[in-house]
Amino acid sequence: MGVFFEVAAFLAGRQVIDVLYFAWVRERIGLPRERIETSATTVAELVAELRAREERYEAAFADLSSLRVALDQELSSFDAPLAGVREIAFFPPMTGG
Amino acid sequence: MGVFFEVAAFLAGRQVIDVLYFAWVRERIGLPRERIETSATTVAELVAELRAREERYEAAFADLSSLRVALDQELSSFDAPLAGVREIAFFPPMTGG
Amino acid sequence: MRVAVQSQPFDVGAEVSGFTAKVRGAGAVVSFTGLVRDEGGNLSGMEIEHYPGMTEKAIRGIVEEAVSRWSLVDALVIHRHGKLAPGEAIMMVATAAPHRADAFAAAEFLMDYLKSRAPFWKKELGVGGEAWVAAKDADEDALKRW
Amino acid sequence: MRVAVQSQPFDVGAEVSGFTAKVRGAGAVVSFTGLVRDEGGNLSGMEIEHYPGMTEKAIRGIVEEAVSRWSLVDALVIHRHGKLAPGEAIMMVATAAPHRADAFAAAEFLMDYLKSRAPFWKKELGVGGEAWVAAKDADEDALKRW
Repeated sequence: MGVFFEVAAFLAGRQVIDVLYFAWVRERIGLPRERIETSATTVAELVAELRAREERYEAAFADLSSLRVALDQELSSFDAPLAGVREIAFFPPMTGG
Repeated sequence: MGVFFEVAAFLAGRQVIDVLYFAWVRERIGLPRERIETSATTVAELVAELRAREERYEAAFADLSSLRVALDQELSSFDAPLAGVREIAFFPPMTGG
Repeated sequence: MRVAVQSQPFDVGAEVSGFTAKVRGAGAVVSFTGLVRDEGGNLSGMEIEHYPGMTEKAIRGIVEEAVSRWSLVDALVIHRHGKLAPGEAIMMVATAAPHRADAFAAAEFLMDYLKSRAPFWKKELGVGGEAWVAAKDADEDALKRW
Repeated sequence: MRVAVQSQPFDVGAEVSGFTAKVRGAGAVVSFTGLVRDEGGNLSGMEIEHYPGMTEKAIRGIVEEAVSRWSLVDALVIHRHGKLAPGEAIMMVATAAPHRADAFAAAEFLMDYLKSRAPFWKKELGVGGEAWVAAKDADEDALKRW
């Protein structure tokens, strides 16, 4: 996709974001990461956009209370703005330790 | 001293006890243990008897709140009875760990 | 303050020895090790997924928070990812402090936060199939005491 | 449930390894090690007196109490007596449990009770002389939480 793609998206009022999925979110969607172009301004808007795409996204995002989100590798919330964000990750509550 | 000594003490209404001292109690009294014959019926009575003996005992037992006592290797209290006790130990509050 | 996120096994005893040997001035060292349970033979192993890039950053943030709250001489976190067999060490933390209360509190704090705030996900590989480990309410509640 | 009271040094890492290797079914192992501090170079060592006979009995009683309160797979206590140099391990406890809360609580309980209820007395050997370590009110107070 590269720089040309990103510049074109920016000029169209859209942004390019790397979207990462982990654990059962990754399994339901069927891929670990994808690059998408979006005009969503918040995480919630991006989620709505993804859910409208295909059944597997609808299945993954059906219950937001069982999901966590990180923006550029920092835990965040679903009402956070997306401006300037390069990488967003969706995953279930963490179970380390 | 042996069995004869103990039997004689018992017949006289007295008992023979091993008295042990640890840490600064041992240092003040100047010996780690001694066997004594006593007619004291409680720890407190035994302490009074010892304090009356010599200055070094008086120095060791001056402040009972800074002392602990064990009867037959179990922590006890100064008002505990001595009947049947074979070994009594006096020491400062413990500082293990 | 060493943080290691790795797929390779580690030697708990050697890590505790090495950590303890270099904590000049500490009077107390606490270590915690998390092991893969075998659940009475029903578990054949565990697979741990993580978020490369975010994981070390998140753990470093948790360690820095511990250092700011307690008087620590040193701290160590090692966490594995990938496949593990029953009995293997999943992770460990170690803390060193002048006094025991700080070493214990910091180790428990690190564990509580690693459990719920570092991006790891455990999947149990069982005799009857595999299943993602669900987060426990108790683990989230444990954060409230700090 | 091993209890050792000894004058010989012990290898903390080897003890943690050995303990961890044989705790089948445990998910959590906690260890605590107490070290002789050097107090900024003012301490040349420590001498620990104990009450032979009562010491092991008292420690066993404390371990049994811990076993009755928490779900433990195993516990270990090693405590030295005699002369120790700065940096040397004075003692250690280790606990193993299915879950971390029990392992941590039992280790802290063992430490609190060993500190104030096992018949050991520490004497600091300093540059300017020697002095018996005084018991701290905080250590006695620590018992009240259990």
